[in-house]
Amino acid sequence: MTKRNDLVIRFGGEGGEGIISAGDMVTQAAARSGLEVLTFKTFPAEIRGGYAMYQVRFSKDTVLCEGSVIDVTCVFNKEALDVNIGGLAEGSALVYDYPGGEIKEEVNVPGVFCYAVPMSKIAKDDLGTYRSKNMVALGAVAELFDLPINSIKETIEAKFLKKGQEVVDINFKAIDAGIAHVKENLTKKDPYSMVSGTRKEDTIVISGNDAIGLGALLAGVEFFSAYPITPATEVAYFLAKHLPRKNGNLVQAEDEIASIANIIGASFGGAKSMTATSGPGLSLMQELIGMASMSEVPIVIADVQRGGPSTGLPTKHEQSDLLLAALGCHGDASKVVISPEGIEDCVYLTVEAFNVAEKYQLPVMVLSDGSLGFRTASMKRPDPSTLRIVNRDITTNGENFLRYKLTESNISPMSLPGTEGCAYISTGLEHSESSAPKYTSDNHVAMIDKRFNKLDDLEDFFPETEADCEEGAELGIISWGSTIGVVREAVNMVRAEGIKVSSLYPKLIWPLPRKALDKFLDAHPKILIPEVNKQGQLAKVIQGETGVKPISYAIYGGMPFTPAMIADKIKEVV
Amino acid sequence: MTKRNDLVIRFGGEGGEGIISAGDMVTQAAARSGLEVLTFKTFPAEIRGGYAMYQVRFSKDTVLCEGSVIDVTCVFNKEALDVNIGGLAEGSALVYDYPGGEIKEEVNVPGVFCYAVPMSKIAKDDLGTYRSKNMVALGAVAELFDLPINSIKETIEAKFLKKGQEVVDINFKAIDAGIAHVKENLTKKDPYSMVSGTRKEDTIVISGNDAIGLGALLAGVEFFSAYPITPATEVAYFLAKHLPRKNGNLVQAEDEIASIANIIGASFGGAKSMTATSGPGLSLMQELIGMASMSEVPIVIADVQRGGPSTGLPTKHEQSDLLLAALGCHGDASKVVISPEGIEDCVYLTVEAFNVAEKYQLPVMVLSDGSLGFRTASMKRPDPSTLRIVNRDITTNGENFLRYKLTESNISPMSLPGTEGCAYISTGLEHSESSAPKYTSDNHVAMIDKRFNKLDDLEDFFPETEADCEEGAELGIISWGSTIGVVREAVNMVRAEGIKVSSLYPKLIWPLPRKALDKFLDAHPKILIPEVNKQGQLAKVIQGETGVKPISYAIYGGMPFTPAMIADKIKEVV
Amino acid sequence: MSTNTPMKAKDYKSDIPPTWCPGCGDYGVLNSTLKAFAELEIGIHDAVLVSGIGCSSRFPYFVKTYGMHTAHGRALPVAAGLKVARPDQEVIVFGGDGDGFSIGGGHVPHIARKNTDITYICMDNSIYGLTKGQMSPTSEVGMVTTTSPYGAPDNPINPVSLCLTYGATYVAQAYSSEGKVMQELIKNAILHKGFSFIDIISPCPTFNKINTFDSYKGNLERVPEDHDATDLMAALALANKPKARGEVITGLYYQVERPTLLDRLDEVRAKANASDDFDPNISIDEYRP
Amino acid sequence: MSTNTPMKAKDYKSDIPPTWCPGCGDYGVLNSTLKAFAELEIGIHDAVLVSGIGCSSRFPYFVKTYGMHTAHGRALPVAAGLKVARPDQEVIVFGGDGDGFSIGGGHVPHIARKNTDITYICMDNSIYGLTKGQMSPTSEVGMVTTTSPYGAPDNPINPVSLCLTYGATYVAQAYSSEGKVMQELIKNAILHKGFSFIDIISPCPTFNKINTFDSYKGNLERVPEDHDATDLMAALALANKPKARGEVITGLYYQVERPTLLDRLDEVRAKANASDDFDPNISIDEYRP
Ligand SMILES: Cc1ncc(C[n+]2csc(CCOP(=O)(O)OP(=O)(O)O)c2C)c(N)n1
Ligand SMILES: Cc1ncc(C[n+]2csc(CCOP(=O)(O)OP(=O)(O)O)c2C)c(N)n1
Ligand code: SF4
Ligand code: SF4
Ligand SMILES: [Mg+2]
Ligand SMILES: [Mg+2]
Repeated sequence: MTKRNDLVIRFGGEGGEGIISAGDMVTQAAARSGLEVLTFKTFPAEIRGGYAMYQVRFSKDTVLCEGSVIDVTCVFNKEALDVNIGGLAEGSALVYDYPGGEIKEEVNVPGVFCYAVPMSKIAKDDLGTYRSKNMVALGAVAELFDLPINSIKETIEAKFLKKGQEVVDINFKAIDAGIAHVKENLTKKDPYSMVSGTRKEDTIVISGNDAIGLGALLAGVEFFSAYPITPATEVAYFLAKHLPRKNGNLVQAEDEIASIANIIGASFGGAKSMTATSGPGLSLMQELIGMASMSEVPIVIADVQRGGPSTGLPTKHEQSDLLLAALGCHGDASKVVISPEGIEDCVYLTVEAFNVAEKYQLPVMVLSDGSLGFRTASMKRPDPSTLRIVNRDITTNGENFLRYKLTESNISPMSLPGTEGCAYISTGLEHSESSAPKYTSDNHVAMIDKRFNKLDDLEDFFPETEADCEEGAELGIISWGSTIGVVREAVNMVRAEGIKVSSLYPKLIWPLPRKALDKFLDAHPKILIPEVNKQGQLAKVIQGETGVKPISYAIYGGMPFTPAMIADKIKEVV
Repeated sequence: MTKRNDLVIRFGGEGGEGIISAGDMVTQAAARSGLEVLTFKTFPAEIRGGYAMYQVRFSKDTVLCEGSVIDVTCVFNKEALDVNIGGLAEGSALVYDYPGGEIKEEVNVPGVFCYAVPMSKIAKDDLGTYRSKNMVALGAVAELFDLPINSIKETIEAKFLKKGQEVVDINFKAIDAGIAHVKENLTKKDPYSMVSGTRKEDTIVISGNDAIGLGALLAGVEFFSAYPITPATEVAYFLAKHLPRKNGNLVQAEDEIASIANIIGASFGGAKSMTATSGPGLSLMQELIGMASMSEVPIVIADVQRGGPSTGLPTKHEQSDLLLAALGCHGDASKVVISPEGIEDCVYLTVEAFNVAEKYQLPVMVLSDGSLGFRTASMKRPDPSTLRIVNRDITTNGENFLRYKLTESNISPMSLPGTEGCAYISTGLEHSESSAPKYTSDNHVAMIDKRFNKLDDLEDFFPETEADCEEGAELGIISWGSTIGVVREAVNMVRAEGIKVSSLYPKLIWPLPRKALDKFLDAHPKILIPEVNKQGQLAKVIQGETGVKPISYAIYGGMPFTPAMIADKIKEVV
Repeated sequence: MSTNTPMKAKDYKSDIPPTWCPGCGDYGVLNSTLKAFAELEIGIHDAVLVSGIGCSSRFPYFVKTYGMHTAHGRALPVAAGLKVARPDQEVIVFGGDGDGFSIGGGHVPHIARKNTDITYICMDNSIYGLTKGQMSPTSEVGMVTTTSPYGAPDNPINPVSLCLTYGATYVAQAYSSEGKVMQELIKNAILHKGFSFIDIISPCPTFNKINTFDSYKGNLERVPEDHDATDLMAALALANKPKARGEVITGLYYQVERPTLLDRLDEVRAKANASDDFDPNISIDEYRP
Repeated sequence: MSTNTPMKAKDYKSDIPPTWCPGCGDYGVLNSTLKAFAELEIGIHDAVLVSGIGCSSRFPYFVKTYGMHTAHGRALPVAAGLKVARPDQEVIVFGGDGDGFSIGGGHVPHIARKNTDITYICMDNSIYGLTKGQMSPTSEVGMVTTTSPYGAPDNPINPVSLCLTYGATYVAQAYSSEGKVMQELIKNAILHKGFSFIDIISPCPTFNKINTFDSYKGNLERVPEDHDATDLMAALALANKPKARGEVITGLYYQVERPTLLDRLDEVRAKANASDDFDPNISIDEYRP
């Protein structure tokens, strides 16, 4: 059997049945063994019950996204079988709990290799602990598809040893029981067998939310305040643990308005400050985002988007807060929106978000999303010593100090409390250069121009827009956020078929990176913008700014694109 | 001397010096005498001190806007003189407080007819009450420019008689003193003399904010909740007084979030419900606007825009909440934005806002602005019996009742608490037709489509978009809100000079009235969009939706356009 | 409030099975509530249960009456608007400690001071359940949670004490396992004219490992027989007696009568000579110059 | 907190003249505050005055120190973040009754329970001044205002009582015309470690025609000599004694010491073995598979 360089496995079952921990285990183990990994999870919005799903992709090479085809589906219960059975790919494999579990008859799907593993039964009857069902399943799957069993055991040991050798042993026994069942009762029929990797010392496996926390830590965040909300809360978990270690402070605020108020106060005091939230919180923060813009206080807001509007689909995937982030706030407020495509971006673009906020003295939003936030993936370990860290321009010179001075760069000197001769009033009222209330026409025009024009050179300062252009391509794709990884893979797929296509990956979403964008638009008569929202939000924004009419490919079923969907669309419109 | 059909008078002085009441008096009086009137006011953002201005335009015909040229400027103090002296039009008249007031020397402006009236002195020395200064000024101005003195006296009597005959007498004496001063000491040099009108019985004079309150009353509002905010609070004043008279209820909420929550609850209960706010409040309401959209609860929100962002310029004019109103809310939320051009629209479009909200079961925003809200103007008295009143489709039939049923019109039957067999959960979670939580892809797609598609026939239901097209015109202007009146006058001006131009006056701003708009865009290769905000918000929205690139004429000095500005721009781009 | 055939608790159960974890305290609250409904013969279509967001805020889905599942922290003002518009409906708010006293904490004082004619039941588990275990405004100092790995730094608030100070006219404390006591308190809260509040300790076995059913054992007291429930100071003293979150005194702390929001709005309308036939032309007349 | 040459009250005055109406109670508060500053020798560049929106919230402009004029109702959480980031600064919040207890009312309980190390001075005029005279949360029932032409329907809240219940550790009441008393209370509030609150009755002669300087004449009392300011129940009793808004008992109601927010965050950092030299590689290591 030839080994596969790339394999996608999905585990499905009831939330709480250990789907997530089994998935995490095999993900960690695979990464430990030197494979690249990327996971995708969906949870029910309820604490208990409901279908949960954990999907992991292993690869020898960089993994760009969740993938198009699920090679192996492993279902823990009847609901998971029902949810998945209709979508099983031709030639893929299914592992299911039978007999002795919820599934009452043998499953046969034409074209699908089906393996019955009595997970519940082995766990309950042979091992005496129903909770070990997930490890039995994991053992069976590992054996069937050549996953690194040693690494899995090492991972179990690393994780459970602090709970005692018995816990490790119980898990080992369950894994072994799964392996044994396969060896003794099943015949391998499918062609999937994962290649093995070589352990790399500089790999880490981290979730998107943790990565944003880590980015903040590396950027030098000193103060963080947030209110819990799915799917953003893990950013706070990370910082709750790590920020105090470097003498920073985390405050859990009474609501999102308080949390953004907290960070505005802290930033006025000189601390690099951040909050993290999701859509409902971003809505509540609108007034104070405008205030930070008006009073020119640097703050960073991570918005991990979820399905909307209102409470919507709190645990589902959507990219639908862009219009609010870019065009929200009453009045004309200048602000910046940045969007990471994957885990590495979550780290490095969060650092850049701080750089932009500190340099330009305004609110910067980092738009992540639920599937990216919950995703864990392997990446090269970041080296803190190599990062660009930009700090705000602090004045200690009280001579002719004007907090809102109209300068050539339109960026004004900022002072910190405690500095003699530099006192001023940070204010949301329209103000003079010295910060006194001032309502004249000329002043309002000058100040509003200043606040917008200071961003004129932003694209040069933050040039992370990547253009992957192909000579002679008519079609250009523009994508954003976590859709980018999917598009990258789709572009590779269609190019392999000889289709000419270019692709633009803007990381700066607002204000639009006009130099790179206009060049790309000029070069491609046809523009396709795939995104996961109803209104085609980026398409709307780009059309609104440039007048170019893109083809909007908007899906909004709470799930990300697959590369195959994008590839098909490319073929349709090219 | 030939009589003028149109005259603009401006009063300027310190807030609190009676500028506003003098202005109101002459406005009421002129309307009483049968003239059409329209006023424009600016206040300082502080309670006391600072420059206040009251401008009134009188005409034999309908007044469309504030006008371009101030014919008569009457200043009460030094600051008002300083603010206005630079802008006095050639051939206009100036009346100023001298000698004995703050202005210490005679004023001579070349080309301007200057009249010194010792208002302070007469009030203090001759009448013994400094507070009557404004009436002295009013008497002088009335005498100088042939304003209807009898009507002024009638108005004074009507207003003050309840306070006692002495109060009336004091005011009469002050008026007479002003008149006498002019008669005895001044020679008329300027050409301004207002024609007199014929009293019409069916005229009312009302402010924009009161007119919105009246519109709500006529629409059948039953519940109103708001939190005070400049320049919207007068909507609440109107309803505080009048709503209880028809058995409705007004609640002053603890904040804007509570006020929109209040009306969502009341509307769920079946009451036509409304709130009124300005930018900062609209920002705070974003989450619950999305909730009303998601749970399909009809509500009306009047947003009287002011200068932004943040606290901004609370008493200044701006049209800068459009992007937030149309594109705000996290997630994809359907909602409607309507914008009145003048006082009559404030009445009738508020009625229509209720009609749209009730029919389509969603949040409808009425975007007024500070200058329109504070403006008073004459209009034909509305006849309540002739209004179209649309009520929501209420079901009492419990058989197969599904609150969020997918129907052909995409509008679902709504039931009211108290109705047997029709219980349901109004919810901001994504839901099934029966209102149970439901997170599947298909369901989210179906429900989000429903919420957007139900507006497909909105333009037919609310066709208030007026196209004033001229055969062969290349240039089409599109304007919104209170800028429309200014554009109407500018169009008349340039057409009188033989310039061909068309003009579109959309009252439905979001979703855009695509039938009327596309027709207009198709017919005019050049589109000009004047508006009072930094970003060219309507231009952005139209370009974002249609791809047509308009010429954006955006001003943002806290003041409305004048017809002359628009006319000049037309000539420049035509 | 009455129907033809006598209602049973189960008649109020909806088709949607509760999504709470096994052992969640909220089941007890649901049971006692439905029993209280049955006892009062609440009409299924004459009550609206309003909630915000949280595990506890899923409550309305599990009951057959009308309901509103609103936004996090906003149930009270939604309910208040509804009650003013529909005084004929029984309006009852259910929610959690975070929903009510953290993000929603700005509304409670105003709902209470106005003596808004609704009942508010807070299912207090000293944790954010739905978002998986962060400290809440009633969490003890030092409690280790996902957002307080080194221990919660903040003193908890006392919901009973707060509502007493705000001017609620019926204030009680209950405990999820004391079904009978709870049922009686809920019944009387619904019967009460004005704003009634019950803080129900409703443990979250999944995320709160400190305030558990076990930990409350032996720490429960009843409001003393001789407590004067019309004495605000006595009620406040009682509310401030427990030294920690683990000690609970259940029962009625306070109940008085004073004009409610609906009474006061009636007065307003009376002063305005309210009439359903009011002719808006009268209002328009005031704008004749 | 000290400078070289002794400071005078006028040294703290900024170039911006107050925009308040003649006779506004806020002038008195400003005067006493500046005198307290001078007495404490507050460093002009070591204090930040934070406010929301309202007539009273213009306060920071009239003082030479650093300041933040934020959004309506948000001064407290802004100040809290600032204080955590800059414990070296004296952070004092000034605002109105509407700003603090209506739109901002959701923040007070949390700032207080955390014993946040700031001083909060509420200039309470029982009206919305800046927006020209609507009823406020401390307006009396029946008060006729622009939004209550038939009389205010809502019972007022009692800011002193609220802050006591929330867990503030210094709570006082003052009156704008009692300069000396006010100055002393402000001084001690600033000196207090933890969250200190003073409700200062500061009449608005322009819009509140009920609670005027005249109306308070003869209705003022001082906190009795024998009042035990460490006894919460005694403080609550005192706060609930006045029968109407027109009766005022000025003085210190309550003062105790307990760990402040900064203390508690220090503990958190101590548990985390905080160090300025912390190597983030240690955090990164935890993510190795
Ligand atoms: C505006 C907003 N912020 C945050 C959230 C996330 N959220 C949902 S429930 C919840 C807290 C739940 O705690 P509680 O109210 O105590 O209810 P419980 O789940 O414990 O019953 C939070 C923070 C949200 N839905 N909306
Ligand atoms: C979000 C928001 N809502 C409403 C307002 C309007 N507003 C400004 S000040 C104020 C009330 C002022 O009352 P108070 O806080 O008591 O201060 P005072 O003027 O009486 O000193 C209001 C409602 C605002 N600025 N922002
Ligand atoms: S998480 Fe806690 S509160 Fe939520 S359902 Fe489970 S036990 Fe109950
Ligand atoms: S309106 Fe009232 S509170 Fe405001 S400055 Fe004037 S007197 Fe003071
Ligand atoms: Mg809870
Ligand atoms: Mg006030």
